[in-house]
Amino acid sequence: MFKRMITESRIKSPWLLHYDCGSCNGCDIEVLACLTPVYDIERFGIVNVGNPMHADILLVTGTVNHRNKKVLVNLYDQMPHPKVVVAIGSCGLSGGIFREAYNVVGGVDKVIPVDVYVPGCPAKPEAIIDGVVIGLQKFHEKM
Amino acid sequence: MTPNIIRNFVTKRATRRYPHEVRAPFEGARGELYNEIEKCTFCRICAVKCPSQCITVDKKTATWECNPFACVYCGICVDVCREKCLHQKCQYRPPVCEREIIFMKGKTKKTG
Amino acid sequence: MKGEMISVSIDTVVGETAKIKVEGYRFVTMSCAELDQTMIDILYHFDKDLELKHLRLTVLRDTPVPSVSPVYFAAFLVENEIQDLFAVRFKGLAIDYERTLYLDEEVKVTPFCKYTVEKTGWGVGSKQ
Amino acid sequence: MPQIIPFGPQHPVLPEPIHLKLSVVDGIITEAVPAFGFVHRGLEKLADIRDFHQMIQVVERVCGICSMMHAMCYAQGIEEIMGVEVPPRARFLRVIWAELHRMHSHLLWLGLFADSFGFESLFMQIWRIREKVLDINEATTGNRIIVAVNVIGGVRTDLNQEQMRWILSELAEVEKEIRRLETTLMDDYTVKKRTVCKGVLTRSQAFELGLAGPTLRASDVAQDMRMLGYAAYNELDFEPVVEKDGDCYARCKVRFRETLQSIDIIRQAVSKIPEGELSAKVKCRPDGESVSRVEQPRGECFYYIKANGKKNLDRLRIRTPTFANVPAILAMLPGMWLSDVPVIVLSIDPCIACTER
Amino acid sequence: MVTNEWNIVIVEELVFVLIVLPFLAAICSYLIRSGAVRSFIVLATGSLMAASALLLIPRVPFAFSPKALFGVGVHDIILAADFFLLFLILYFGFKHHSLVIKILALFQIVLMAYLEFFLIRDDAAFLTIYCDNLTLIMVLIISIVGSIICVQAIPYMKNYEEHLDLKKSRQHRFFFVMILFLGAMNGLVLSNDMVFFYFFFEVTTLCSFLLIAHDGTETAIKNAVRALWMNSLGGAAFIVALVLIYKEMGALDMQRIVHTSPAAGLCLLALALLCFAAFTKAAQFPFQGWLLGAMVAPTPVSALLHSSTMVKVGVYLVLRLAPAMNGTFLSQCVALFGGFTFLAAAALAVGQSNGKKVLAYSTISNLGLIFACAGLNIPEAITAAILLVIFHAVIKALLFLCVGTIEQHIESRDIEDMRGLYAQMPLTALTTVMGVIMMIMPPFGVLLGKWMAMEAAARNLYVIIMIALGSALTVMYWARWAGTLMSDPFAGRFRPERQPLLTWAALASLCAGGGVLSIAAPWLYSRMIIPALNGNYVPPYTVHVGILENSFGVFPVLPLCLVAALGFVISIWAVRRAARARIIAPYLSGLQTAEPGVFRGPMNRLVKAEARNYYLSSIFGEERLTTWINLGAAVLLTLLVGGAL
Amino acid sequence: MINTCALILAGLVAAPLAGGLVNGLDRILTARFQARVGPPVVQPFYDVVKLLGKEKTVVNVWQAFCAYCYLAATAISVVLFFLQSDLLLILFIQAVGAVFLVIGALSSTSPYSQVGAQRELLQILSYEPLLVLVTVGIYLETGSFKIGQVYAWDEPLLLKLPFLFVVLGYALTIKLRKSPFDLSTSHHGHQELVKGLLTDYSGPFLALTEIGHWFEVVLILGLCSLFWATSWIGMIIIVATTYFLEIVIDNVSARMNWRWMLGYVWAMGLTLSVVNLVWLYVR
Ligand code: NFV
Ligand code: SF4
Ligand code: SF4
Ligand code: SF4
Repeated sequence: MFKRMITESRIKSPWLLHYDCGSCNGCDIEVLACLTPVYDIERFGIVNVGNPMHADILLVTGTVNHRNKKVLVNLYDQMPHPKVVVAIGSCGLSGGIFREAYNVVGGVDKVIPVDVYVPGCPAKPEAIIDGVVIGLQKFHEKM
Repeated sequence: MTPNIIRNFVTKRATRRYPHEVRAPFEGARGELYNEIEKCTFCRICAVKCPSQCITVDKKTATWECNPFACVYCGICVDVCREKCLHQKCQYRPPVCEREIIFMKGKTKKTG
Repeated sequence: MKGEMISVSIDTVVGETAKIKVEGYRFVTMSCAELDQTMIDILYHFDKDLELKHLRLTVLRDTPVPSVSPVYFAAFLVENEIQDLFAVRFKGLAIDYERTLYLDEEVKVTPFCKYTVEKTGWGVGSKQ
Repeated sequence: MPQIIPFGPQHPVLPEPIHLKLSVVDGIITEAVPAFGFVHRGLEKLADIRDFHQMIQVVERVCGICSMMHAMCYAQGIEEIMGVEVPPRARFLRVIWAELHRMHSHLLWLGLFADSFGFESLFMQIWRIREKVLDINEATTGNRIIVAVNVIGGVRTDLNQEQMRWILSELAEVEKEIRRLETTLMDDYTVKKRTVCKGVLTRSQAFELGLAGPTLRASDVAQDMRMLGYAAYNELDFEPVVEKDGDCYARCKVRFRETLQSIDIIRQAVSKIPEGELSAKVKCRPDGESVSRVEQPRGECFYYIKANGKKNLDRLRIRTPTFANVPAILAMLPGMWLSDVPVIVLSIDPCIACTER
Repeated sequence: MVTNEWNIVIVEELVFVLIVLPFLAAICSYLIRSGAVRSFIVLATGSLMAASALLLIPRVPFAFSPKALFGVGVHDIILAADFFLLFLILYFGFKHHSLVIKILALFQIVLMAYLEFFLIRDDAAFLTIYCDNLTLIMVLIISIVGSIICVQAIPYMKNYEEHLDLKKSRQHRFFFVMILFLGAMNGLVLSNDMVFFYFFFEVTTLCSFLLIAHDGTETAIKNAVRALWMNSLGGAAFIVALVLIYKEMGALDMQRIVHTSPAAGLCLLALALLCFAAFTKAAQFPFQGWLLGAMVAPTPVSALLHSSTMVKVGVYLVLRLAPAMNGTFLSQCVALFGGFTFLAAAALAVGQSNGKKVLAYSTISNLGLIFACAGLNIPEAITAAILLVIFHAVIKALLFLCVGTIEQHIESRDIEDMRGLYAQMPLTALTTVMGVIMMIMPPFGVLLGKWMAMEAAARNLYVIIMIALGSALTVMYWARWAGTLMSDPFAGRFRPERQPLLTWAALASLCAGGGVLSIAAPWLYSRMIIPALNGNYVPPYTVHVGILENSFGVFPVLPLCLVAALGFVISIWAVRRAARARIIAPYLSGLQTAEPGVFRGPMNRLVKAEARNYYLSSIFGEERLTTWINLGAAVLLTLLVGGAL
Repeated sequence: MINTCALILAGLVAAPLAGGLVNGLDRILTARFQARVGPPVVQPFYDVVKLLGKEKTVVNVWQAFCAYCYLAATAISVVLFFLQSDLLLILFIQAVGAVFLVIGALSSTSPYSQVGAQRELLQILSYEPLLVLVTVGIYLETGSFKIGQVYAWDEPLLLKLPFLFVVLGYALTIKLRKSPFDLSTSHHGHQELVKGLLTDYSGPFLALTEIGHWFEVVLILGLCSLFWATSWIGMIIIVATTYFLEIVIDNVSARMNWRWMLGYVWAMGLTLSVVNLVWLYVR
């Protein structure tokens, strides 16, 4: 029972860490837009904590490059389990339009395991909300 | 600021309660790609012009493939398709948990 | 191209820049383009009341170029960038990133050189 | 012995990854050394494998906040090389979208700026207004942020009368809402306390450092690339917005006033827009060099394009306003409080995606 | 009757052990220059003194006049010794070319001669040794805490001299003075004859001078000389007060003064001067200089000066005289002055990163609080003062010994250098933290005292404001220090470091003492403090199952202690469990590397993230505040002495 | 005895529940002020339960110790409040909690929690004297530090201690971590120091500090209620209004720096208290 309560709470209280991993800002500001009154993801108990130690969900926007991949891994490691990674935008999924550029490693899943892919360029706030909601379902599996 | 927040407090909230309340997408919003494959002639123009180079067209096998994870939804391919068989829905492409690819197979046409 | 173009050499570039500064120009930026296997074109752009002025410096890739950052501090960033991307060495940089401005050690070649140039580190950064 | 604080690349008040190594003594910054490269993609190099038409989509994605203007700047550069005459309607349409972009960028900044000094509700208010501008973008072009309207020789999308009327009515709303926040942004005791006299750059300092845009204009330098008269700006009536004090407060004022100015410019453009073609035909390939400059939300953007008659450009060099403004951070931080770091860093409206491309 | 006489005999023996034995032991340890013997002497004297002090407990109150010592009249011995002492001070004045010392010493000699040879006619018309519970408490502190410090000094000094690479050991001198000091302190608190008191007062002055000068370096000498002249100032005030008192009352009987309350006229002036003397001894502003300067001496010296001896002379004197001042303006001034010192010293402590200086200022500050309590002069306040004296002595000794141990290990006394000390010397670090906790947290004794003080001061606007501000500042500098010690990214196994047995013994006994006494505070109150109030004050609190209560406040000491102990056990259990948790790197904006606390900075260089406490030197810096504080203190002192005129 | 046990239990169980609910209401109200909908009222409980169920990660084991101590201290202070113990003592114990929080933050080497800890110390420095003066004012009026007697006083204290109530308001804002005093950490998701002194607390330990914070909220609101203790309605009104105003202030001001805080709070707080206290003395 206690377990169920915890899972329930996890789903009801996902705290976000948003890391901009070399995004063009398009996806980035759409993530921020989700916090604003119009979308207000705090309705789902979502808080943008900006601190890996507190976060449950890692939202990654943008392409991974050689420098920021180390940061990404660091942040991922600092997050306590269970955690979900949501990659956002074409860049985060595959490197998008930049995937052939010399300093681009590729999508986020080249570096850390990704649970949800949110396509779009930029992904719309609604899509990001959908993505997070799908990510939350993952908590059921990640007990 | 006080008048502002008081106004906010008493007036209606600005929040759109997505996903319980979904606003109809704007007409012409550049969403998911789809190809009326029957009409497609596999001329490869879309593939060539695509700035993200995410379309693969194979005339021989009559396949049209697009990597939705690399596509930047710019709509260039839609613009350039002579057959007008490529379209963008107004709906964005939904998030998923696995990598995927848009794969369409048409009939091989005799080139005339 | 809009704006006056002046050709300079390695010896005159700093002096010319200083002169331009005295004339009241604002430093806009520098551009760099590879001409062929050995030669590289470096353009310095300046602006005064929306009028542009350019200096063009054509040099061998492996000749160190004197930095103009002592004249215009703002130039340090773009010079570091060129160092990173074109393997041109700038001498006397106000802040020298030693070719670590953008690129980490994983990137082995100097990206903007069509005629492959190995990215070799000059400083501490890339050694480790 | 100073305290060493790594500020960024991941930091909640920094919207984008940049790293500052701060040396702090008793809460006061003594030195700041930046590190870059967390967003560097190397997209200038993509010109080697994408043709010059496709590059429009690439440069649009230099940055999502100023994407439309990047495309415009690039297109203008190519048009100059090729000697293409852009039809007047297209030029006006470019102005409209450009100003919408400026608005959304400035509103975005105002919000983030408020967040930087911990004024959460102000952030919410401003971003709420911004949604309206984004709605306009989406309704007219199909995307909220990356509008993709530019093509070489003109624009792809048209606005009909009804749409323009709708835009104006929406903007009237927006203006009303922005004005409501004016007292807060301009007169609030706490806001002023946090911004006035922070990060002061005098006129000569600003000029020396080669700054651009609102950061420069806040230091009393009336420099605005729109005065070059590209697109249809030569047919519109406006003055660069200038403030004298050169502190964070002045920068905030400049951007606030520019947001209102943009509304005005859009109104003018809508009233003056002629009928006609959307784009000129472009057949050949560019050959030659050009520089192109436009006024981005953050200031002067500079493109250097070198083409050699092939379908791929020889060299594309983008110098963005933030690139020019970064030295300002280094000049402003020493002597400031640690708690002022976000305020000062944000006061130049840094856009790292632009800076590093 | 027999038992009573028997009792007196025992008491006399015990007092002998407490006062004279240390003098003898000191001489022995000076003469016999063997480390082992010296250690033995120190240990034996220490335990003897402690034992006698404890044995004294059931025998108070008592009073007697020792007739003769080794066949010579005690009064004569004291007199001779006193002159000897004054001339010695004069000699030091010449030796170190200090005009002030010379003048003060001469002044004292003249007045002393005047007093002894022209004024005093019949001596010993009263009992010269007097011991009530207040005295007893002091004796216990001196004999037990002081001895522990001396014991710890054995390994410390060995280490110290090894470090300095001295050719010739100077430990004999060192221990000579240390033990002498304890004897003098005991003598001081036990004397009822003020001439005796004055003699011992001067002995402590001289002892502190010798100890500070121990290292013989230039700064040491300079600071010692400063200590000497400042304390001589106190001595001078003291002797003037003696003259006045004698003129007024015709006897230098401390008890007599105490019982003529409230004092008036010249007597009041004398009291003011005695307070002044007390302030110099307790290094109150503007005389803080000597105590700060005393830090050049080896740490046990500081520990001794700050906890059980020297500075406690001041508070003892004022506490002793408090009933006489009751209800006077003088008393209010003392309260104000104490409150001011409490606040000012705390502010200065905030500005310090030097650990010993923090301790020094904290001593000054705490003494200020005690003075404030004495000045408030209501039963609650006096109770608070006595409690503070006890707990301050124990815990300050503990902290000084800790810092000394740390200092020998890391060769720095700067708090910043102690960052993460837990990784190097976990047990010492923990002990220090424990000391800090006992300093600022309920239910420990210091806080109990502070609580009483605050409630007592609540009716005095100025004092309560100063105490309120001061205690917030106090929390600030202590908490920061404790946190700094634990600032450590590693979470390895707990492996206590190696230290000499005597060091551990000293630290452990003081630490445990602080804890146990805190729990025993209600008992302490009813058993020791109520009698110490001596009938001058009504016992302010009722004690009921370990809950102290009066009409307007309640402090459940025992229940809180139990809860705290429970909480502590749970927390420790939590730590053990947490040790199994995944250890992650601290937040460094995502740039952390495998090495703890190091990040990849600009130019890909590895940079250590440095943290540093805020010492706010722009607000609380010594340079900024000292002048103003001294000025303020001077004004208050003028008010104090002037008001008595 | 039974009564005492009931009160202890109430303090231990009801207080955090109430604190959590207040927090939830706070979040909703804040959202309303920002034209948002906001989370459900029970959101804080979801948060805490979730945190309790997360993986344990620590930067330094002492953090765990300090988190427990913080919780214990705040809980004890609330229980003592319920037991109508001594006001001053309660303040002391509450300060113990704050100090442990600081020590815990200092035990990490991250500069963010370090700086957060320093700022928290400055906050303690700012509000602690004020709280003491408030209790002194209460004592001067009612003649006792014991809460029982204060509650029994037959006149609302607000009438006699209006300025001290304002002073309490300052302390309240600081303790609730609201703008303009949310320096060391804020109740919002993040701030310029990431999460200030809570940066390196994570998972269950963060949950403990959160519960501790609930206790603190209850304690502070309890202090508020003392000012109109003559009737239940009065108590509710005063607590609700104060809290509402707190949220308004939070939403209409920016975060200030510590220097301003120290100067402002000490200057204003001391002046107001002195005025009020002098008036009480003179009477
Ligand atoms: N304005 C703008 Fe950019 C460009 N170019 C700049 O720094 O935003 Ni992302
Ligand atoms: S997906 Fe598109 S909008 Fe998002 S970061 Fe990449 S380029 Fe920008
Ligand atoms: S351009 Fe149109 S017809 Fe040609 S391949 Fe593409 S979708 Fe098919
Ligand atoms: S929408 Fe753009 S990116 Fe996507 S397939 Fe079409 S042309 Fe390519």
